[in-house]
Amino acid sequence: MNAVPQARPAAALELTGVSKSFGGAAALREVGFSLLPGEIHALAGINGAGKSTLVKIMSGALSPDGGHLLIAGHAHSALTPRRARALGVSIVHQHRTLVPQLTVAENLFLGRLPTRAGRVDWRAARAQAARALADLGVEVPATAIAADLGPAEQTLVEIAREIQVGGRVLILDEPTATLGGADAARVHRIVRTLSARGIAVVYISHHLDEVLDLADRVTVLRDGRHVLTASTAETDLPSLVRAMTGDRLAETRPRTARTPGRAVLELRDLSAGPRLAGLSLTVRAGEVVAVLGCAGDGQTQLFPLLSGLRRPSGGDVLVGGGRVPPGSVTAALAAGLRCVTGERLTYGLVPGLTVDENLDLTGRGLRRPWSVRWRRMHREAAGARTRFGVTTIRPDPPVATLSGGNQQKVLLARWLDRDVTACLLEEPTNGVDVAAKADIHRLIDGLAARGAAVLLASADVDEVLRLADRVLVVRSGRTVADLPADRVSRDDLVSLSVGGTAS
Amino acid sequence: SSSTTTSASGDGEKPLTLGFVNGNTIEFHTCLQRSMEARAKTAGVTLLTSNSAMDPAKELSNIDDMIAKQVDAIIVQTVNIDSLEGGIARANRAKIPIFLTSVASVDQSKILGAVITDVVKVGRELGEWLVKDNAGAAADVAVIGGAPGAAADLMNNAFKKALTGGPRIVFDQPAFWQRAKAQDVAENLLQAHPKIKYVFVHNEDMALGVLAAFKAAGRTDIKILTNGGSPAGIDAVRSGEFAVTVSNTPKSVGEMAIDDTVGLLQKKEGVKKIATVSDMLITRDNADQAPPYCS
Amino acid sequence: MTTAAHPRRRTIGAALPPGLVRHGGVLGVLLLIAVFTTSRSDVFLTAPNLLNVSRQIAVVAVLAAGLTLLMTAGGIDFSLGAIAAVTHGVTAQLIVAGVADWAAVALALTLGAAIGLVNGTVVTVFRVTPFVATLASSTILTGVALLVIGGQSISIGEHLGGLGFGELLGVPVLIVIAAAVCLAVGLAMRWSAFGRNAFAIGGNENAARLSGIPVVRTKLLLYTLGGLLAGLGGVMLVARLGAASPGTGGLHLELTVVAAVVIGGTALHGGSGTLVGTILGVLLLGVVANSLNLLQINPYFQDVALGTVLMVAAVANHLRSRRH
Amino acid sequence: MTTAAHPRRRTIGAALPPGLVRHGGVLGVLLLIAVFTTSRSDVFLTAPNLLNVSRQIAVVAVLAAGLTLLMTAGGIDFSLGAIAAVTHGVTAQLIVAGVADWAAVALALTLGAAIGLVNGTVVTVFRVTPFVATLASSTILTGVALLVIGGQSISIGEHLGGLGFGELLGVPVLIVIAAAVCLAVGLAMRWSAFGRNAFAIGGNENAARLSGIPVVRTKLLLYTLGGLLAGLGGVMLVARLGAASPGTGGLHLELTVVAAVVIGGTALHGGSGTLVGTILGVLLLGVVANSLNLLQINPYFQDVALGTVLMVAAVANHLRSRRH
Ligand SMILES: Nc1ncnc2c1ncn2[C@@H]1O[C@H](COP(=O)(O)OP(=O)(O)OP(=O)(O)O)[C@@H](O)[C@H]1O
Ligand SMILES: Nc1ncnc2c1ncn2[C@@H]1O[C@H](COP(=O)(O)OP(=O)(O)OP(=O)(O)O)[C@@H](O)[C@H]1O
Ligand SMILES: O[C@@H]1[C@H](O)[C@H](O)CO[C@H]1O
Ligand SMILES: [Mg+2]
Ligand SMILES: [Mg+2]
Repeated sequence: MNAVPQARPAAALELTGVSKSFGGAAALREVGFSLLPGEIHALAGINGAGKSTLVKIMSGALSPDGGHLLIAGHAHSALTPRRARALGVSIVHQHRTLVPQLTVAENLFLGRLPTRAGRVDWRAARAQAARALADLGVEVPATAIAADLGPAEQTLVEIAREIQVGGRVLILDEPTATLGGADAARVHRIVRTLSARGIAVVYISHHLDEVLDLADRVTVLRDGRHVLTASTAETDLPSLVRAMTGDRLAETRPRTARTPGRAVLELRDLSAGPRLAGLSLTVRAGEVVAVLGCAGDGQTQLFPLLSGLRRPSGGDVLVGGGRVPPGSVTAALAAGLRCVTGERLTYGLVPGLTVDENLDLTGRGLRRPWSVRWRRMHREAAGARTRFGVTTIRPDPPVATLSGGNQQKVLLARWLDRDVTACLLEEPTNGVDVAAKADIHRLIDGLAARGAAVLLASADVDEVLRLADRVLVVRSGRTVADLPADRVSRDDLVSLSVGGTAS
Repeated sequence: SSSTTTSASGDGEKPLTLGFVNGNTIEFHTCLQRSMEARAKTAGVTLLTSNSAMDPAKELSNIDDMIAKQVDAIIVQTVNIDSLEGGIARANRAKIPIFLTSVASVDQSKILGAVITDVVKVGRELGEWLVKDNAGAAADVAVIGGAPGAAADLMNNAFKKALTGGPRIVFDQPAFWQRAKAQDVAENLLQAHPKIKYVFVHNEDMALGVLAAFKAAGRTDIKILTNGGSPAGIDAVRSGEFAVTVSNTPKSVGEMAIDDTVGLLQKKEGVKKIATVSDMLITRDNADQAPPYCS
Repeated sequence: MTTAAHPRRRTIGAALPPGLVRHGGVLGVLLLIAVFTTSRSDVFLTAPNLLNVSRQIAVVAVLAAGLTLLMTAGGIDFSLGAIAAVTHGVTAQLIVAGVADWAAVALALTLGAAIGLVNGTVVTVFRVTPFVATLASSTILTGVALLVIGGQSISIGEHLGGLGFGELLGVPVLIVIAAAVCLAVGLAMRWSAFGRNAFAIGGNENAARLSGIPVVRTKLLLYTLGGLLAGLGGVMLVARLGAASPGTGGLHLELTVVAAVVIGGTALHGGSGTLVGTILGVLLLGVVANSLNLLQINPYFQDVALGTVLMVAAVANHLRSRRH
Repeated sequence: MTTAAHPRRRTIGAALPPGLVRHGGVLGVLLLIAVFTTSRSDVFLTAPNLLNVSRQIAVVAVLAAGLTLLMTAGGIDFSLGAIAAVTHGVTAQLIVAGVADWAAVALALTLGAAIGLVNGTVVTVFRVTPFVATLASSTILTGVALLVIGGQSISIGEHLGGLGFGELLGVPVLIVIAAAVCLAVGLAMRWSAFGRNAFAIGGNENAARLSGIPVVRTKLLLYTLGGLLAGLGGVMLVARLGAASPGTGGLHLELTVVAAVVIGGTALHGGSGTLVGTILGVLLLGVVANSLNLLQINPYFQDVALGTVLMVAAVANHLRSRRH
């Protein structure tokens, strides 16, 4: 019918002049965005720039205060997640949205279980789920309970779920934030396949290499405003960073050489369940040691074991030569062990409490004071916020309302903004923007420089290369390789982390 | 226990076993059961008991359980007037006779018998006492009732009807048979109607709560009318704290219930099918003649 | 090794009724009490007594089935007992007013469902916490129940006798109804999309909403269903009692129902629950009440005994589930 | 600009009782009822009547304060009313047995605390859901309360008269105690590490534990404190009544306390709660009871009226909080 052929195809999804504020503070201001069929469109911006807010509006999870939204050329004013799905828009949110008590199969078909004669066809559900997972190369049994999966597995299941839904738009909000190299590569492959099939993908990530490599176009948000949209072919990393940060440049200073001291943190034959069988390792003062392994290869057990949340079935943890009584959080803390979880909302923060009180919690747990001095708390917290670059659009909001990256910074500030003897860092830059990531890396350098023993459990290979002095590779809960970091290449690490060997 | 009684079925050797389904666990019911247990013992009758805790559905379950135990008769202190139609039907079908205490307003052909307390009479007597005491003059009268519903309403209406002439009801609020609540309501009453002269409280336990409120407010001039006959109530009447109470004691009810049930089962002569427990208006003058409340 | 273990898990899980394994605690306590009572009373294990127990728990089972489904979805209804009180009164009044039995029953069920729908609306549309909303409506309905019957007992004579006392192939109709309701709800929880949506909503409401599950509609339906079943419970009460009377249903019934469901392992915060557990909970309460009578436990001690059984079952439940 | 605003906001937050702003709904309904009752009864707004109301709510306030703190930490205690019933009976029996008043009171408080500690132990050590555990202990304690007084009223004569009827500078002692308890709990919730830890535990128990907050100890203390305050409530009850009697305390009191706390905005699942809200909730219930009497509301309509007020307050609360 259209007489005039258009220069470009109709947008799969288009936003114009979209604004959104929370309690009077603007998270998005007059943002425009256009997504073409089949393109991979990255969204970039530092923590709190408004990326998640924007995609929540696209998917009907939030309704905008103003502006227009068009899906396949049709305006939609009262979009709900349900409607959005019906219109072919599916999304993997930054915060996981699995139902913990249900099986993987059921989570995959949430809200649309296959039925036969009005009754749920469990056999079909399991079979289809198994097939969908196999298609993506996800090695998770369809009958596993979601709560029993690790964060990486949960992410993959969610991606599988949204792909199952089908549709013309898929939104991925930081899908690779918690994934290791192999899993991330798997996600990239999936995204490319889908895009080749004509599905438009919105892709949010703080890994800018990834963005430049994967996306066709990239849109940058800053302070809730649209800054630029460009083809990735015509942009490069420095200009992207500049667009994101404005004046503030993210420096990636090369790290200084460290000289490790005496052994501070030692694990001896640490065992727990089938996943961890006699792990031994030593971290010396001023040293950063990274543990690499596939999801489920035992390094995920380090947090519950070292923090005292769980009692190992065998073996010892020593700090400064002294044995830490097992299964006791208090004892671990008293020994000077600081464990920073990779699951900030489950094991890290109290979402309903304010940022400042969350920051205060650790000191309160350690010092066990009788009273809470609010004025002093706010004063001390202000310093920690500055040092860790926590930005909020309201004075002292509940942590739950912060963007993911800012929550992560609050978590780190809680644990690392004071004296540390030894620490375990699980995915310390999970969801953190480039600028902040560099800041956090410098903070970890500083930690080591002050003589702390740092055990790093990160799936981010670049992060490992940037921070670690030594790399331990664990498989089935045992150390299979112990390599000085300066003698392994990026490729080696990627290969090691997926179960291969170093060249 | 050497005395053997013959069962209704005529089986000369087998002693009687009676089931008692009690309605609640407050003082009245405690004493009722105690007097029945004492009387059953002297009569050589085995008494099985259960309690419905004010729940009509539980009452029916208790009757079911008694039927399962094949007792010779079931005595029921029902939770509500008239609520046990189903229970009676069930017992009739199982050919186990039912005997009621306190009330008997169901189809009397379906029960073995009953010992009743006439709450209408109690209300009327108290109303008449008030009119006489005030010599027909005008007076503000308050009622602090139990829970709205059958028994309390019957007594209340009879009381109101008997108030001829000057006295008028200016306050009528429930305290749900709770002593503490009665105290609150009495306090509120004093606020709303400080000139009150008489208060009719539906039972003595609540009346004691009302008394506590009056005492705290220094009001010894208000006359308390109540119903029960418990030791605490009689003491309060003797000391002048209560003006009047009506004694219809659970002891008499319980003893009559055992006697009449056994008598009716054994078809003894002169046992009335429906007997009314004698009540007695107690004032300071006759407080010493009040019948004992509990066994 | 890990992967090899999975298929095994799967088969066992599918073969056994979901939940029986989880309820070792309640089951154990139930058996213990049964054995003890049998050893002390030769009446307990007789057919008439067991029929008795099941007739006594029929109403509780019907309400508990509805509550299980609702609680699985993260809801709670504290007004079910009061709804039953209202509908039992309404049924009696309608019958006394000359309405045909079936019509009175239909109206009572409709009324129950309507009240449930109102509760659901307050919870979903005004987003009042379910506990608060239904505590308030329970209070209102307790008053309404009293008003409906004017505080008096209303006898329905021989009406609804077939329901209250009738039998179907030797099984009391009340038990047949309760069993049918439990079966239907149990199947719905396992095999219907509606039931599975309830689990998803209770487990993570946000996730459910984001995956397009009609959360509001499902919740409304759940509260309506709860109300409907409470209405049915009211009808069963009046049929069994042969009269409507003050104090029937209400808080007593409510607390029994809630206790049965939670002792059966349904989580107060939603996301998990089994009808098998609920039925065991209902049975436990029924058997305990029956045993207390058969064993002639002093009424003052009955509460102590009941509470102790609940506590032991809860602790046993926990110990069982830890071993898993 | 944004940073400049911080200190100001913070000061306001500290100056205003945290919560008053949040409770527009309850506050509004409370004022509405006050205005309505005043227009119909010239007694309502008099000093004696207001003193009257506060004396009547003193016991509820003491229990509600303990429950608020406990619920903030994600706990619940359904047995507080039953604890009060037990301690009120025990106090009376001890006094009748000739124990000195102060010793009887001390023993009753200790008993209350001990029962609370047992509840806490079941919840933390055996990890039974608080609702289930305390529902069970409530059942047990209801029986125990009856056993203690043998199902009969036990008068204590003039004993504890100073507590029940005495005044301090013209203010009834009962009110002074309730106010002191509320003040202490309110301050603890804002300024003590113990109180703030309760918020952290209720908000995310895992995170709190990992921060080194003594979760188990704090919970035990919270249940113990709840029991202690319930024990105090029991003592206040017996002092005010001049007797222990069956049916005092227990479920009635429990439901009133729970209703006051939840209508005051404390979350059932923990993590948030204010004592200001609870006090407003307690006041609301007290004022409604008083108004029902002053306005001579037909007994049959009292539950309906109370329930309606609760429902309106809950909905209003929500509408207020949405606008924020
Ligand atoms: N529900 C909410 N209530 C209040 N403020 C919110 C809410 N959601 C987001 N915000 C605020 O809006 C701003 C934008 O947040 P958003 O989550 O969109 O950032 P983002 O770009 O996704 O950041 P990140 O990279 O850290 O995930 C942040 O300042 C955040 O604190
Ligand atoms: N809610 C809690 N209250 C008190 N202690 C707790 C709580 N949660 C965890 N703990 C403590 O942490 C330890 C670990 O608990 P968890 O249940 O995770 O371990 P586990 O039962 O050994 O695990 P698994 O059975 O999966 O091997 C417990 O031994 C207990 O002492
Ligand atoms: O680190 C996390 C958690 O701490 C949990 O205890 C087990 O899964 C791991 O991924
Ligand atoms: Mg985000
Ligand atoms: Mg992020």
